[in-house]
Amino acid sequence: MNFELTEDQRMIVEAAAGFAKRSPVARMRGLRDDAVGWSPEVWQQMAQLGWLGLALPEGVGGSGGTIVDAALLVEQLGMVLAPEPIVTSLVAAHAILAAGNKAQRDAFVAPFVEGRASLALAWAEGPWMRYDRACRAVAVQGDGGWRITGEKRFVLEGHTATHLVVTARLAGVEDSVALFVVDPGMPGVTVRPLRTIDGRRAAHVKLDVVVPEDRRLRGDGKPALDLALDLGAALACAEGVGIMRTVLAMTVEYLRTREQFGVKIGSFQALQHRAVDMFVETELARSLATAAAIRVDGDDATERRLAVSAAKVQLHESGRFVTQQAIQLHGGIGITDEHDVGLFFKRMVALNAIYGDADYHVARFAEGG
Amino acid sequence: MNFELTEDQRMIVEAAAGFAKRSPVARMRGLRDDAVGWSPEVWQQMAQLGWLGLALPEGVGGSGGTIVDAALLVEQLGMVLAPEPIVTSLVAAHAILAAGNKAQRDAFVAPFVEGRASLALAWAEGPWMRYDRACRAVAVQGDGGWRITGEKRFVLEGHTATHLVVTARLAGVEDSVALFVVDPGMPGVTVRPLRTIDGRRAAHVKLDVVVPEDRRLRGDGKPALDLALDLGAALACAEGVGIMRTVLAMTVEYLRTREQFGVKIGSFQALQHRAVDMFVETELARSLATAAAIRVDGDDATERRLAVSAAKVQLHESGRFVTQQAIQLHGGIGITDEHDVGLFFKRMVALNAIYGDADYHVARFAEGG
Amino acid sequence: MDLSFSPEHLAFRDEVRAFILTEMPPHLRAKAEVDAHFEHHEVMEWHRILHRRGWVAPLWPAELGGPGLDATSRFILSEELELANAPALSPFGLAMVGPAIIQYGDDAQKQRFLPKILSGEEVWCQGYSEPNAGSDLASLRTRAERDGDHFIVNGQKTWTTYAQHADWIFCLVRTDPNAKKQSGITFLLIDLKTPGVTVRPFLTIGGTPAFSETFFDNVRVPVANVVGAIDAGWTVAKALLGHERTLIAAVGAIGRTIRTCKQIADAHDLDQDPVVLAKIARLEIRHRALQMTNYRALAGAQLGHAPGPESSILKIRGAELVQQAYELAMELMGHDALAWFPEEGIVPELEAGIASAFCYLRATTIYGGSNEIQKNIIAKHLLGLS
Amino acid sequence: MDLSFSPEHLAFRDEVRAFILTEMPPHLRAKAEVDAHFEHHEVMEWHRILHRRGWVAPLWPAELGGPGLDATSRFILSEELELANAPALSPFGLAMVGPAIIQYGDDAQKQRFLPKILSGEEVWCQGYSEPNAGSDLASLRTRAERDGDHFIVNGQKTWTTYAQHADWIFCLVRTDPNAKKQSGITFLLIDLKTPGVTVRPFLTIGGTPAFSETFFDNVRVPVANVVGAIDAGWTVAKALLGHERTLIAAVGAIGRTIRTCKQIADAHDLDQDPVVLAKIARLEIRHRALQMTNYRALAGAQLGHAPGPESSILKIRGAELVQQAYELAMELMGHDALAWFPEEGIVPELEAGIASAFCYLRATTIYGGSNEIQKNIIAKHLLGLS
Repeated sequence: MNFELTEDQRMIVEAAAGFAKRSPVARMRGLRDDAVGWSPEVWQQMAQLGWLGLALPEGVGGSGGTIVDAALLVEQLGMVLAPEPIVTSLVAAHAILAAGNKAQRDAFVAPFVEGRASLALAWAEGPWMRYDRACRAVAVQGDGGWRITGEKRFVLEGHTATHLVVTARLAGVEDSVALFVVDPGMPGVTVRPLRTIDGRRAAHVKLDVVVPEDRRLRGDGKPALDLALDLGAALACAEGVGIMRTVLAMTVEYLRTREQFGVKIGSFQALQHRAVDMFVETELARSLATAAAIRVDGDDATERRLAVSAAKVQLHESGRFVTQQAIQLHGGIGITDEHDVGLFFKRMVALNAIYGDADYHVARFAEGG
Repeated sequence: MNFELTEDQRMIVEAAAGFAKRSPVARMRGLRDDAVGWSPEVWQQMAQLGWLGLALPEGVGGSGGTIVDAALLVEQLGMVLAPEPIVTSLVAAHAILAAGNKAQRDAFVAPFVEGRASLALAWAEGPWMRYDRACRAVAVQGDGGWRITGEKRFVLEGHTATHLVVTARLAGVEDSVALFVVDPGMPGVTVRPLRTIDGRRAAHVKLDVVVPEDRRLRGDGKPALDLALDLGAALACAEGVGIMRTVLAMTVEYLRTREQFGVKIGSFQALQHRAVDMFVETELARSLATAAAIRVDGDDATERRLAVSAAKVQLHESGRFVTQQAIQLHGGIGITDEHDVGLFFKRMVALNAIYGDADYHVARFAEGG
Repeated sequence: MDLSFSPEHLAFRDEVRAFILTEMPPHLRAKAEVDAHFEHHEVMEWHRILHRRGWVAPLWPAELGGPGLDATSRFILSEELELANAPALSPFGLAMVGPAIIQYGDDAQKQRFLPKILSGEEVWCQGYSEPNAGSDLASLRTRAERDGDHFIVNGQKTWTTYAQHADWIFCLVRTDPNAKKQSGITFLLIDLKTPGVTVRPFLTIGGTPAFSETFFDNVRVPVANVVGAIDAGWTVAKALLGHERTLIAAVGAIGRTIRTCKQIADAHDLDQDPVVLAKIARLEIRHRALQMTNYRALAGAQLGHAPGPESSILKIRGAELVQQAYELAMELMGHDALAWFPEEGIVPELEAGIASAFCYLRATTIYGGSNEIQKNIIAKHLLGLS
Repeated sequence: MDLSFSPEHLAFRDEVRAFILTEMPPHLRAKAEVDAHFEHHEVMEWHRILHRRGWVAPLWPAELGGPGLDATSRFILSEELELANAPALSPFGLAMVGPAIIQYGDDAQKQRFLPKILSGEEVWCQGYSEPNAGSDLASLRTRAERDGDHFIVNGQKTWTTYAQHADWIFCLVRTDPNAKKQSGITFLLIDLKTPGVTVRPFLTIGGTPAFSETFFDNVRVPVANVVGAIDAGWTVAKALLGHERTLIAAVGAIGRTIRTCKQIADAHDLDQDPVVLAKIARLEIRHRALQMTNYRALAGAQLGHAPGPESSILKIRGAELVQQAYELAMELMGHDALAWFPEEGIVPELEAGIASAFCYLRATTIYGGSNEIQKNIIAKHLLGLS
C-alpha cells in the first residue's frame, strides 16, 4: 500500500505544473470561440513532451507508463482547463489497443502518440443512453467490407478527430457490439461540430459509410468499450480533482482578501466552515479518483468497475458542491463570464455528464460492479 | 384561502397551551417506566375538556369539529410530549366511523369520547409492511360469527386499548380488507406490551379468536383503513410541528445563554445559521402539516393522499434535521437521558416510522396520490 | 382554515384564464409552451397587453393606476400568469421604483414617472450594487456632489439588470461622504441618456447579457430627481425589500421547471424509473412546502397582517429550489446537458434553454441579499441571536 | 502508487486471520456475528487474549511491550479485528494515557503503570470535560492545590466514559488559577479508589450507562502522579489528539453497519428495491472515500510522514458517516425501529441493538472535539482563515 509518487511521476507532475504556469486559463478562454477549440501547436508540444503516449505501450511509441501517470498529468492540465483532446484520444486509443491487432494499433494509435492525429470514441446514441449502452447503429458485411449506418451523439472532440472509433451492432447478432475505425473524410460520414457547455466541442456524427475489413477491430467490442469508458471516467475524476483543488484555492484566496462590512469575509465562521466542507469534499474525491486510476491499471474488471463507479459518483457529489460553493462564496463576480470560476464550474458540469452520470454509476455500483 | 384560527380554534389552542403548562415533559418522563405509560386521570380531564370528541361527530357525543381542530390540539400536546393515546384512538375511531354502522359507532366510539375507553388500530404485519399493506391475517365466516387468525405487530397503544380495530382479509376474497372490532379480553387474543423508542408502548397482538357478526364493520375496509392511516399521518405531522417548535425554542434559548470561549455560543455565525435552518425547516413542515389536516377534512381522496404524503415526507426531512441539530447544538448535555431534548428526538424518530415512512410516502406521492 | 377560494375569487380566476387565452398572441403562446424564454421586446409587448386590461401593476393603489384588487385576487392573477408561462414583466419599474415613488415621491414625480412605468413607455433598471459593495451594500461609493440645482454623479454600479434595455435607473448614491454607512445615502433617479452615463453589458456564466455595468462620469442629475429626503435613501431602499412579486415568481418558476423535468423524464424514457420518480417527487414536495408557506404569507397579507416569520424564509428556500429544479433537469437530460445554445436539432426544443438558465441561476442565492445575509438577518431579528 | 500489500504483509494478514479464528472464544464469536455489542467483562476477556499474543498495543514501542509492527501491519491488524467484529478495546489506557506516559512520563511512572495497562489489570478512563468546559476545554475549573507532596483536588468531571468500570482516571486539572486559559493546567493521574472520589454513571439517550460524572471532594493525589511538568498539562493533552486507533475504528464501524443495512434490507424483502439499493450504494461509496482517505493517511505514516491534510478530515466525515449508517439501518427497519431494547422475539436479533446505538451515536459529532470545533481548526490551520 503506497501512495507515494515515483521519481518518474514526480517529474511528470513537475513538467505539467510548469506547462500550466505558461498556459493559464486565459488560453482556454480565448479558444472558446475558435472553430477548433484547442491549439495544434500545444498538441505538438505535448507530443514532444511524451505526454500523448504516457499511458500507452512502447509498441505504439508510448512510454509504457500507467493510467496513474496519465491521471497525474490530467489533474494538472485540469487545473488550467487545458482543452487539448488528450483524454478523448486516450479513450479511443485504449479501445483500439483492447480490440485491435498490431496493424491497427500501428495505423491509428501510433500517429496520435506522435501528435499527428487525434482520436475520438463515437458510442453514444439516443436521448436515453444514461442507463443504456444499447447500440442501434448497425454494421452489415458486404462486398466492399462493412456498411455502417447510424447516428452518434456528443462525440467528444469528434469535430477534429483524425479517426473515429465507432460502435455498431453486427446485423443479425443480438446484443453485439463491434468497433470500427472510421475517418471523417470517408464518403457517407457527416460530422457536425457542436459547442458544449464547457466551451469545448463535440460532434454529431451521421454514418452511412462502407469501410474495408481492416477497419474492423476484431476483438470483442464489449469489454473494450467498457474499459475505454472506465478509463474516460477515471481520467474525468482526475481532471475534476484538478478543478476542485483550483477553485478551492481560488476561493480561499478570495475569502482572505475580499472585504465587506470592514473585515475580510474569510473571518465569517459560516464561510469558513463552507470552505472547510469544500476542502473535505476535495480530499475525499481525490482519494477515490486515485483508487480508480490504480484499478484501471489492474486486471480485476470487477474491482475496476466498482472503483470507477465510486469515484465518478463522488466526483458528482463533491465536484458539484465545491464548484457551486466556489461561485456562491465569490458572490456576484462569480456569476460573470469574465471570472474564471464559472469556467471551472461549467467544465465540472460536463465532466459529470460524460462517461456515465451519477445515477448510472450508483446503479452499477449497487449491482456489484 | 384563510389560515386564521376561528374563535373556537383559538380557545382550543389556549386551553391546550394551559394544559401543557400544567403538564410539562417531566410528566411523560415519569411515565416511561410505568406499565400503562399514560395517566387515566389526565384521560378523564381530556374527556371533560371535550378533547377526545373534538374531531368526532355529534352523533357519538363529539363536538363535530374538524381535523384541523384536532391537529391544533395535538400540536400543543406534542410540545410537552403528552403520552395519552388520543391520536391512536382517533385513528381507530375514524376507521369505525368510516366502515361501521350506527350501533357500532355507539358501542365503540361513544365510550372513547366519554373517556371510558381507548381504541387502537391493529393493521401492521410482517417485517416488510413499509411498502405493503397486504394483510395476511384472515377471517373465516362460521357458525358463531368470524374466526380471525393472525398476528399484528406494533399496535400503537394497543397494550391498554379497550377495543382493537383489526384488519383481516376475508377467506377466499382476493385482495380484500375487512375490519373487525376485537376486545383484548376475548379468548384467543393475546396482547404483549412492548416498550417503544419514544418511551411509550405498543402491543404485539396474536389472534385466534371468534367474534360475533356484529363485530364486523360492514363498510369497505380499504378506504376506511386508508383514511384512518392518513388521519394518523396528518396528526403525526401536527405533533411533529409541536416538537420542532419546542426544540427550536429550547435550542435558541441554549445558544443565548450557554457560554464557551468567554462568549455566548449564539454569537458564532455557523451556529446562528444552523438555528436559522432549523427555523426554516420548522416553518416549511408547519405549512404542509396544516395543508394535510385541511385535506383530511376534505372530500377529495386524491388531494388528501397527496397532501398527507407531502407533509409526512417533509416531517421526516425537517423533523430529523431539527431534532438532530437540536442535540448537536446542545453538545454533550444533549446526549444525556436527563435532558429533555433527547425525548423529543426519539419521539420524532417514532413519528417518522409510523403511518408510513418517507420512502413509502415519496412513492405514493410520485404515483399521484 | 381553508385552502379553497370564495366564489368571487373563483370567478376572478376564470376571468384571468379567459383573458390569457384570448389575449396572448400566438407567437408568445408558442414560446410559453416550450420554455418561456422571452426577448425583451416580447416582454414589453405583453406588458402593453396587460396594461390595457389594467393588470400591469396589481399592487398599486387604484387612484394611481392599480387595479384595486384584494390580496387573494392579486395572488390569483400572479399565479395564473405564472401557470400560463406568460412573460415575466420587468419588476424594476412596476414593483420597485414605482412603489418607492408612490410611497416617498412628491406629486411632480408621481405625475412625471408613474404613467410611463404603467404604459411601458419608460423602462427602468436598478443601480444598487457596486464592485466593492455587494452584501455590504451600505459601503457604496458612487458619490453625488451638490452643484446648485443638480448633483454631479461619479462612480460605478454593477448588476444593473438589463440596463441595456432601460431608459432610467434608480440609484443609491452617497451624498454625505462623512456620514457613517447607511446614513448619507440618497435615492436618485437618473435618465440613462444623460451625458456621462455609459452602460456596458456583460455576459453571465449562462452566456447571456442579463446584466450591465453602468458608469457615471460627471453626470448632472437634477435635485428634483431625489426620492424621499436627501441623505435618507436607505429608508427608501429598505422599504422595497422583499416585495410580493418576487416570491410568487420563484414559486411559479420552480413549478414550471418541475413540469419541464417531468417532460424531460418522459422524453428520455425515465418516467418509470423509481429513482428518478423519487427525485422528482421529493423536489415537488419541497416546492409544495414553499408554495403553502407563500399561501400563509399571502393569506396574512389579505387580512392586513404584517409579514409573519414565514415570509422571511421564502427568499432563502425559493432561491435554493430554483437551483435544485434546474439541476435535476440537467441530470435528467443526460448527455443533452452538454449542448450549449443555440444548437438546433441536437436536443429537443424543451431542453434548449435549460443549460444556460441552470448556469446563470446560480445567482438566485446571491442577488437580492445573499442567502447568507438573509440568514444573518433572521438569526438577529427573528431568533435574537447576535 | 499501489493498493496492494507486499507478500510479507499478506502473510501477516493471514496470521492475524488465523489467530482470530482460533483464539476468539465461541461466546464472543456468537456476539460478533450478530451485532458486536459486548459487555465490559467481555471486552476485557478479549483484551487479555490479545495481550497474550502481544498485540494489545500496536503503537507502543517494542521495548515497552508493543509488538514492533510497521504502520501497514498495524493497519492490517486493526482492520482485520474490525472486520471480524472483535470487541473494541478501551482506548483510554492503551491509546491515550499509555502513550502520554511513554512520551512524557518518568521511569517510575512507566514501570508503575504501563504493564498493568497492557495486561488489563488496571482500567483507565478520561477526565477532561466539565459541565462548563466542553468545546472550550481550556476553561476547565477542577482545581488542584499543592499541599506538600500532594495535590488536593476539588471539582467535577463529566463524560468520563465507563468510569464505573475503571480503576484510574487521567485528568486535566487547574494548578495555577491565575494563569490564562491553556496555561496553568496539569495532567494528573488519580486512583479512583482515593477517598473523596465519587463516580455517578448516567444514562445516555440510548438508554445505556456509557458515561459517568466524576466528583472530586478534597481528593489527595501524590505530586508524583503528574505526567510532564506541572502547569504544562495542555501540551500532554494536545499530543493525544487524533490518535490512529479511533480513525480505523470509525471506518470499521461504518463498514460493519453497512453490512448490517444490507442484511436488514434482505430480511425485509427490500434487496431488489432500486431506491433502497441506491441509498445503500451511495453510503457505501462515501464509506469507500473515507476508507481510501484513511489508507492515504496510513501510507503516509508508514513512510514516516507527519499526518497530511487528509487525516484531519477523518474525524469530521467518520463521525457523520457513522450516524448516516445507523440512520439508514433505522429507515430500513421500518416499524422495527420502534422497538426499544430488550424486546426479545419481536425484531430479529440483528436489529436488536440498532435503535439504542443510533441514539447514543449522535455523540460522535460532539465528542473528541465537535465537528464545529474541527472545522474551526481546519479553517485556521489548513486554510489560513481567521
